[in-house]
Amino acid sequence: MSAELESLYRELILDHSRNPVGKGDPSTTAHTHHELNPSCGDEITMGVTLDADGRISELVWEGQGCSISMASASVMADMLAGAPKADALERIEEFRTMLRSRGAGEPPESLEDAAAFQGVAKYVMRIKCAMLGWVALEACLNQA
Amino acid sequence: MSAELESLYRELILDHSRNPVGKGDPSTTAHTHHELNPSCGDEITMGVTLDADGRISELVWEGQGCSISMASASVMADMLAGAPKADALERIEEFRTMLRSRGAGEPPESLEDAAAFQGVAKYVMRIKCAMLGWVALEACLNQA
Amino acid sequence: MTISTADAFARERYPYLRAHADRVYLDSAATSQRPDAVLEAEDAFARTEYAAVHRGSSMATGEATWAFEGARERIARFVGAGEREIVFTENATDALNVVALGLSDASAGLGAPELALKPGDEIVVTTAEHHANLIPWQRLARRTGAILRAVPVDEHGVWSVDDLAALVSDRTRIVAFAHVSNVTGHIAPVADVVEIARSAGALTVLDACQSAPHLPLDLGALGVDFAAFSAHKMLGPTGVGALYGRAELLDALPPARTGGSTITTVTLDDAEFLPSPQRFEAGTQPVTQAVGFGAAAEHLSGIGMDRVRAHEAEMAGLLVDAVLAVPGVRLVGPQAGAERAGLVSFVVDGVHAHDVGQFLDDRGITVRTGHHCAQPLHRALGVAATTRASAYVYTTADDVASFGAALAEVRGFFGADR
Amino acid sequence: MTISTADAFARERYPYLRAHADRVYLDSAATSQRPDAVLEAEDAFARTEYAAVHRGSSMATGEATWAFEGARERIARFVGAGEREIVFTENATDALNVVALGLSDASAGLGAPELALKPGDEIVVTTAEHHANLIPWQRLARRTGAILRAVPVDEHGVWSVDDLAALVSDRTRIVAFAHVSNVTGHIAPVADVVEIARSAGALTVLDACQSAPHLPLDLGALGVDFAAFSAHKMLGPTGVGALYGRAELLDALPPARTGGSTITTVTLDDAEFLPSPQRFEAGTQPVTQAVGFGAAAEHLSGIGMDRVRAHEAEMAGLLVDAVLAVPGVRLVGPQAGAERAGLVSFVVDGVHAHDVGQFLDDRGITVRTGHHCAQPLHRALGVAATTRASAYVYTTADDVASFGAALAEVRGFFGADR
Ligand SMILES: Cc1ncc(COP(=O)(O)O)c(C=O)c1O
Ligand SMILES: Cc1ncc(COP(=O)(O)O)c(C=O)c1O
Repeated sequence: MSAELESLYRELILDHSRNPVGKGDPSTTAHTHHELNPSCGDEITMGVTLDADGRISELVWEGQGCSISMASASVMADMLAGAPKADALERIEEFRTMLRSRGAGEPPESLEDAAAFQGVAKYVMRIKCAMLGWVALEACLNQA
Repeated sequence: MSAELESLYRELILDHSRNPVGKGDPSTTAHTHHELNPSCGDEITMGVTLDADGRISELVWEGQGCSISMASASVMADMLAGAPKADALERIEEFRTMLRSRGAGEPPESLEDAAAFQGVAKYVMRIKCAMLGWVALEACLNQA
Repeated sequence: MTISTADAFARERYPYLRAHADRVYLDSAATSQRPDAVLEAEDAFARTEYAAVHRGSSMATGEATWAFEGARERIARFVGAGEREIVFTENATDALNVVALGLSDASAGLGAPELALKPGDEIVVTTAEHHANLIPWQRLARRTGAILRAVPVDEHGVWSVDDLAALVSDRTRIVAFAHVSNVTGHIAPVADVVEIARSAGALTVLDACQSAPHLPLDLGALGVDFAAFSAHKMLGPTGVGALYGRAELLDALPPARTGGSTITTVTLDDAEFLPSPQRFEAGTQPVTQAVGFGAAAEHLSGIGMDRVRAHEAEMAGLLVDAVLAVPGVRLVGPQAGAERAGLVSFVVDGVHAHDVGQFLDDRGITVRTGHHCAQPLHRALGVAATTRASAYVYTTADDVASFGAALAEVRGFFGADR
Repeated sequence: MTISTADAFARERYPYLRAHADRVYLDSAATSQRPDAVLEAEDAFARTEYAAVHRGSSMATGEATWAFEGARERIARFVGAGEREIVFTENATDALNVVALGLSDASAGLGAPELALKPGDEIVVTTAEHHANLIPWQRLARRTGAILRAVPVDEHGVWSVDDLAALVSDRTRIVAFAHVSNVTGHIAPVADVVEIARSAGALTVLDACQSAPHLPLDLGALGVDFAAFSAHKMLGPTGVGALYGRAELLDALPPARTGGSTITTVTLDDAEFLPSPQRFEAGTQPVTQAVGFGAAAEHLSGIGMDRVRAHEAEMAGLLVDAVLAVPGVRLVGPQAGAERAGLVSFVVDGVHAHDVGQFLDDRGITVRTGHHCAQPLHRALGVAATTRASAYVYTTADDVASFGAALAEVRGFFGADR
């Protein structure tokens, strides 16, 4: 296995893809959004509820897709459940910037485990996979 | 003036273009046909009457176009007025073959003055000019 | 000019393959790499002969027009068509749209009333079609009130001529189908379909994208009414494809795309169109690309399409063996022993196609993953995406062996074998 | 990267001009010759990076997609557009058809009802339009019952903004016009037309074929709704052009041509389309050509469009002088002293344009003869055909001098001076 492949499929990512966090039925949440990756047919439905203070009180998703898309949604759910809306939107933007970097620079520490996806930035065709859940969450938050 | 240009614009051709033979009003003939060169807008209306023996008893045309198209119609009118239909169709075919030759081979003697247009064969974009009147005559004869 | 066996199938004749000597390119069904001969033909034309074609009267235009029309002649000969029966398009998708949009215009009263569709008329496609041979017909149906019917596929994604026959009736106006499926590799019984369509009075539209590059093809003899194929899948450049149509149909079909070079007389109110092919080639044609396309057809003729097919049949056998050798991998399309084109699509249990592709890519093997522009087929197969490995003249047994070895490791890497 | 003056305008940088060192190429308004830089960019891409784009997930696809989208970005920057506002098409003609056919589909209920035309609506064009910006509107009018109106031209073939304003009313839905006429060289007052159209609530469609290659162009600042141009007229390859459209319009416009790569979800019955630009780029894109197009835009940016315009304004002056110096030659378009693009069309008394062109060709000068795809304009001028000489970055004062010297002999040769 090459170093590139190893950095793309870190143990953390493979673990999350096998045992995803936040999987559940989004139909009971306040805001839901369905997102599709047209190039492969992968899809995700994200569900979010905010509490009175604008924090994410509930974050569940269902979907099917490759290990990158599923692990990415899982890491995100792990990290952003309970976060204030504004913080979540910031993290999404940071995640997007990291993926568009073509691998240059260091991801900010605020991305925590999500920094593991930096390896994706070198694979232009996989960026959409890694973004799938994040874009869906962004759409939910923008509704809220 | 180059040898090529000289062989394209033979004196005979320039003479015919200045003093065309067969110009007249085709509307009184038995068969008429209008032909257009879409790449330049040149056009000709050919008019033909056949006698009881199938000879071209009348051949008149009107049109506007470049010296090649006008001279070619004129030489044709000069040569084929009075000719039997079958002979005229043969000459048209010979003329077409000569123009498609890219300049290889000798034109048949039966083409008489029309052989002067052999120089056109080297100029692919002018072949339609030289054929204009001949195609119109062919259409008239095929109606008859 | 016949090309020697050594040269015909030599990787060394392909700049891209030379530049990536350590990689295995198994994505020729998506797009092919060009041999030196084709790249050089294009380049020489661009550098010394290039000019506008079919416009004006200059020598430069004459030379370029001669090269452009010479390319058309070569391509016509290559697929058994008359010269006036080959229209240059942007790609095969465009060619299929020229037909569907032309029939729309006929139905809207813009010419060729005999080709008009009316509400209740039917269009038959198969469930295995590429989107390029499906969506244009959906849109034609929407515009005219016609009904689209799809021949079903079995669990391997293959349709049967009996099921097709059962769908065709005297309401059927068009039967559109792929000669070779880009996902399953299934080869359609074209002659049977033509006979069924003909006796129902329907037109046939053949998507020849995956056959023109790979099989000996004689469109005239097959008797289809229209066909479409792309240069970039047959050793030629992107930016050009071809529509084949029987001359009398092409002369009647209204041109959907209009503009310069297509007309006889234009007034402010109206335009009259030239016969085929000019009526469809609006604007400045993909001239350099057509010259490259002609060179590609000439190159394939030089190899000989029988030899191409034999080589690929061999590769198909090796690909099928490689896939079936790996436990937990499901082969799509005709099963072992059955005839198929030189490609295999498959599903790896427990591993998403993107991950399969990524792993193979890391091993230096380029394959294609996704729905391959055939979502209805994938829905019928019960998967969102498959992985496809496809061969061409430059594919070797070693390439397939590398592919097989890498594929054997995929499930282990992703822990799907546990 | 700025290109030095010596290099910017050097014939030696153009393989075609090197190969024909004894010829003068004055047909750039029909199509331009490519510099080494562009040919090499295309060739390098074809030889080492070529793969299908926007399909599958392989590294090869990733690299090619990056190159393809990079080209789009360059072109967008070059004309003052957003990236999503540039759609790759086969040529400019195709781009204009994408708009006209999209509006047809909107009118037929296939999406974007706000863009639908109905009987009695009006489309305004000018009498000077190229067929590519006329016939698609005629067909749209035929399909929808809309009425086509044409702004008249004066005896030189030039239209006025007052005459245009007089034709535009609240029934006008579209105003389609060329930025620069390919016959007269007249430069349209785009800002004025946009204002007139806007206050009537009409969309503007700019045919930028003869402006994008020759003038600094900022489509966003001009405020037009759509625009079209072709790579082959701006140092790029054939086989690719661009449609510009304001993002919200492009996202709404139904795609006329459908197929792979344009969709989100496809069922047997229906298809949903991606936003712009993907919704319009059906099938395998002209990938290599787009890369060449991007290189051409980069090359022109390197020269600087102000410098290009200044050079051509100079050539325009010389061309006008050359034509006016010959007795019995009538200049079409803006007369001496008035602003014009770097081209001249003219009529030689007593000598047909084909014969003029042939004579000049024999003297090694390539010009264009005919109606230049503008029959209604020629009808208004009272001639079937004109001769046109057009300049570009590689045109020199010596070229124009050779042209002038040869032109002076034409009437004598054909005996028209007697
Ligand atoms: C003003 C104008 N419009 C449209 C076109 C058509 O461009 P293309 O042939 O590249 O589609 C041309 C060039 O022929 C032109 O000069
Ligand atoms: C079966 C089939 N039909 C149609 C197409 C579309 O061809 P193109 O993208 O060249 O238009 C393809 C290739 O993608 C194909 O494989």
